[in-house]
Amino acid sequence: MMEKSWEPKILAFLCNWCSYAGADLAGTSRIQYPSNIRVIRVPCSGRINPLFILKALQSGVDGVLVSGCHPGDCHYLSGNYIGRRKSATLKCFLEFLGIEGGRVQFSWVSAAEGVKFSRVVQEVTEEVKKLGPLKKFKKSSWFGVQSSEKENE
Amino acid sequence: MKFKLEKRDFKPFLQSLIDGYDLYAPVHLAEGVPVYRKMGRPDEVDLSLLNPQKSLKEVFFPQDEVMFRYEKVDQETQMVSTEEVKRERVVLGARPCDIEAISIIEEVFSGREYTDIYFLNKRKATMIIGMACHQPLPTCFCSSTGGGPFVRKGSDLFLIDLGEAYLVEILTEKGEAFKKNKFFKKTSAKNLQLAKELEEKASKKTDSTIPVKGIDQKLDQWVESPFWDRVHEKCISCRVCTYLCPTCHCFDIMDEALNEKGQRVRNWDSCLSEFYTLETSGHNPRATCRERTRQRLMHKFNYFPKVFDRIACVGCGRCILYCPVNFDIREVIKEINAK
Amino acid sequence: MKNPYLPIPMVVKKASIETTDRMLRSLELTFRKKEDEEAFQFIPGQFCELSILGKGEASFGIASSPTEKGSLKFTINKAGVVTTALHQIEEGEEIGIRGPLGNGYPMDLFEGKNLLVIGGGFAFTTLRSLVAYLLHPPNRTKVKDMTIIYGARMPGLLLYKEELVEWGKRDDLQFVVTVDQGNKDWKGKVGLVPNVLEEVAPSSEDTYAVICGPPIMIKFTFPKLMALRFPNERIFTSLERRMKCGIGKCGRCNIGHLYVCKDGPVFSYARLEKLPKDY
Amino acid sequence: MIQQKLREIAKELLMKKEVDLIIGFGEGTLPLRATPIFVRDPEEAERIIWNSFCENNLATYLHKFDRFKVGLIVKGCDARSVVALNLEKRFKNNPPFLIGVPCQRMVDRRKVKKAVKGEILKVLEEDDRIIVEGEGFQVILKRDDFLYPSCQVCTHRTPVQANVLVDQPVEELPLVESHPDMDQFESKSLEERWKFFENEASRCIRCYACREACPMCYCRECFVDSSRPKWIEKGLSPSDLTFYHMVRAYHQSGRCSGCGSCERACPMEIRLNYLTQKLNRDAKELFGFEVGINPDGPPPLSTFETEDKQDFIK
Repeated sequence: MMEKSWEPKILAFLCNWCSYAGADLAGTSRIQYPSNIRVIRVPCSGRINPLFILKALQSGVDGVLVSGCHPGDCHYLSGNYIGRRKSATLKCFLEFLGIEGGRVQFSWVSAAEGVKFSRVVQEVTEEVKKLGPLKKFKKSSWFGVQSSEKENE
Repeated sequence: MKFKLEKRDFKPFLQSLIDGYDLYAPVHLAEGVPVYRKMGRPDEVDLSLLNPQKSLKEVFFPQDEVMFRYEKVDQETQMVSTEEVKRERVVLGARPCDIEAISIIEEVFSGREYTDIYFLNKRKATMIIGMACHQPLPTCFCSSTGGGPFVRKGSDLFLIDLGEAYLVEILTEKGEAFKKNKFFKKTSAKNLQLAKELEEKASKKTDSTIPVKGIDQKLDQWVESPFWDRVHEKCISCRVCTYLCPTCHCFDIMDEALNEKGQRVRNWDSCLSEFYTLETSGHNPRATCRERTRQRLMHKFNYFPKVFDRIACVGCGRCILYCPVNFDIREVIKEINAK
Repeated sequence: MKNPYLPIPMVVKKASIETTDRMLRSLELTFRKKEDEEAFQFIPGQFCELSILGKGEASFGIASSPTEKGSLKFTINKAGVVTTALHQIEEGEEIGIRGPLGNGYPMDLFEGKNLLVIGGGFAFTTLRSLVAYLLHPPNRTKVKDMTIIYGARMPGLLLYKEELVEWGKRDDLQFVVTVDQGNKDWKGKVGLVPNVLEEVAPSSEDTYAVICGPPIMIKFTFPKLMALRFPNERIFTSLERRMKCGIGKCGRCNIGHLYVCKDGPVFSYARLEKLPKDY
Repeated sequence: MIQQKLREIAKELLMKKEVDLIIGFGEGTLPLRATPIFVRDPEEAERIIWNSFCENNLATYLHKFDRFKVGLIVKGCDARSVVALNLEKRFKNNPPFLIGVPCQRMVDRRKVKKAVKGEILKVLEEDDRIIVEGEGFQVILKRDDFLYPSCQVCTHRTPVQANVLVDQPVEELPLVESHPDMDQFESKSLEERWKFFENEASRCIRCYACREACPMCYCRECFVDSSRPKWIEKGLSPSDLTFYHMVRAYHQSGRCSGCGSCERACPMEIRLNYLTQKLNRDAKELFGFEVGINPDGPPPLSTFETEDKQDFIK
């Protein structure tokens, strides 16, 4: 029953200069993509503090997509390169801790790649859907539970 | 009134407590870390360790406690307060120092004008079964602060481990509910004698030489002393000592919200945190570690005695044992006394 | 047993921006329940904890006078999470309130004496309560001569502007409003509060002084009061500290063995002198 | 010998006024403990000790004493922390004077306590043995069996950058090949790993001793203390506890010297070291960066190579 009705919530951080424009292009070109994503426009994929991603997961999304300009195309020259390093370490670390890698995804989408944007969102949505709802460390699963009320198990 | 509780009857006795009350007792988590928890089964109770890291105060004043829950429905907000204690409670296996500490917190939380209903409701609904300490640790100095490993004060029932059995003493009216408990048997003169010997032996073991007497008056002159310039040096401003302290009772009040629902929660807080007194304007009355360390020590040994006529330290030694940098409150007391 | 941590519901009747920098906003609140209103008895100088559920609580001095029945007034400086929320709340919405808390001004001591009130900036809130209370017809005789000095950095930052005009017209008190820096529309006094105090030079004889303002103002005004021979025990101030519970339990607002929330916020300098300088 | 040398150097530095104070270790008040001491008077240099219980990373005090010229007694890991802090430009005007001690690896006091029944009252060190005494017992332990996990895997025991070195460099070989907690952890399945991590974090009491003990945690306002934005609640819900530990550890990415101070500081004995060990390994594998070894250049997460790995990016 759960599987049928459940649709993942995916938060997408899109860089202002490329991926956001790419999403826009997808829209104006009437290219379909799943409505599971909620977009937050950021100045640059290098602006993404890993804390944003973790906070999003804690606050109730099932997956996060970070998308920026292709290497070499960054509006700020090197923002996406710096972001790439942060993404790499974060992804490795989360998998190490036991959070499925599919929940945190990264992509390069340029302003001209409306089709690619749609494909990326489809892929990410499919993958997160397969993983099911995120229960680990989601705030709402614990909301209202007090440590003092917990019984020893 | 004294009875004997055979060890073989202990688990059934615990089961009877679990059936009749919410039973709180020390339990091992992992890696030898014990905590007070509500018990589901008798075999979880572990009395082998003297004191869990987190003290008995957790049972009456949990680290995070919901004060009320609310829900917004249209324009109206409905609030549900959570002060009510639904079931009578029993604490088992608490040591005299921790029990004494509860009475210290009670001084603050009862108060003339305002009463802390969350603490007091729990306190009123709880029977305390204290437990004698046979093997005080080298860090224990309860005998210096007016307590002792066999001090019964604050306990409704008191257990002394005699090896084969426990000696049970019923000490209060509340405890008399257990007068006719089927597991309590008649005790013998031999057992009483044995208990007495154990008491003498244990009392010698705790350090009674820490000079806390008169320290409150002495510290009156010390507020601006250069002494504080050095004492704080090794402190790294973590909150271990204050969170593990059985008498520290500071808290923070926060709102946690999720959409239309939410709750007001209080969490333990610590005077050693920089953000404890930081005002929104950016001004901080206790801006450096020096003032914050002074606050912790002065509160225990000077400010508190001024209001309640007793020091806010029971000599449990937790702050010494678990401090990451070996800050030793005994040394500080000695140093103050020596000057 | 009453639960002192539970807020009682109030409704925002009127909200208004006080100053040109839009950082100060006054809220006039009315009680949702009649019994709460009847139980709420306070004296000037006391404070309340205002709470917006989901955001938290913060403490504010009561700016209205006990003689102004039916509602409570608070003036809020926008600074943190709760105050920002209080700036955004709209008329008709609900606010939780706990109080009255703290000791308030020692009205019994002031009785039959002269009173000097010195205020600076937005610390004038509880002083407004005090003044409005004493200017309420039957109360004016409680004290003899009243002198009020109120200063702000700029004319636009003065609180309660309409009332200030009213008070300035009265002949039963000496009322001086001053600004640090005037503008072309400002016809009043220009000068720093300490200097104005020196100029006005009220007699300290049989007089109590109440002073509230930013630390820098207090620092320079205090010596002037000394020069006018005000003894420490006749100078009162209202302290501000970070507070949470407001009832002397949570621990953070202590100055020595006293709690600002429970034993204060109003202290005489004679009392403060004996305490650690933790404020 | 090391101890004597440390005292001499400290005394000389203080006499010549080359430093304002020496931060080193003194006799602790408990068996199995040493305690940080702050020596300003040359005569007091006699209080400095060196033994297997000098477990704290003293570099953490450099922030507290940033207005002083500090002479800091450092082990290999502490020195690497100083280097890492230097990369972050923490000591522009006031670099500490490092008195380096090639480290003999530190003894895990909890391990010793657990191995011995009864209260330990006295501890002696003799070559590779620790002699533990209590009421009516004496136990001799093999030192190498009671080392901190972070010390067992340490490959940089000799301070890499020190103004003086009090002894000959030691041979840089790990005692064991890989971190015991790491091995155990990595052999688990995804779900088991989360369960383990969550279970460890569940003991947390939010005392932040791990944070305060760490020299790399020097933010003016930590994300846990920030109210705008409020990243995290202050209670003990498993969600917040895991969140805290994830972020605290991740903030060490490319910055952790692996000293293990966080784990030692924890009163609830939460295992933390494996988290940063993992991050260190990643920094090495992904960017060829080893904390404290590369004395120049920006920290790995403040820079990039155009050729960095990106096979995970769509």
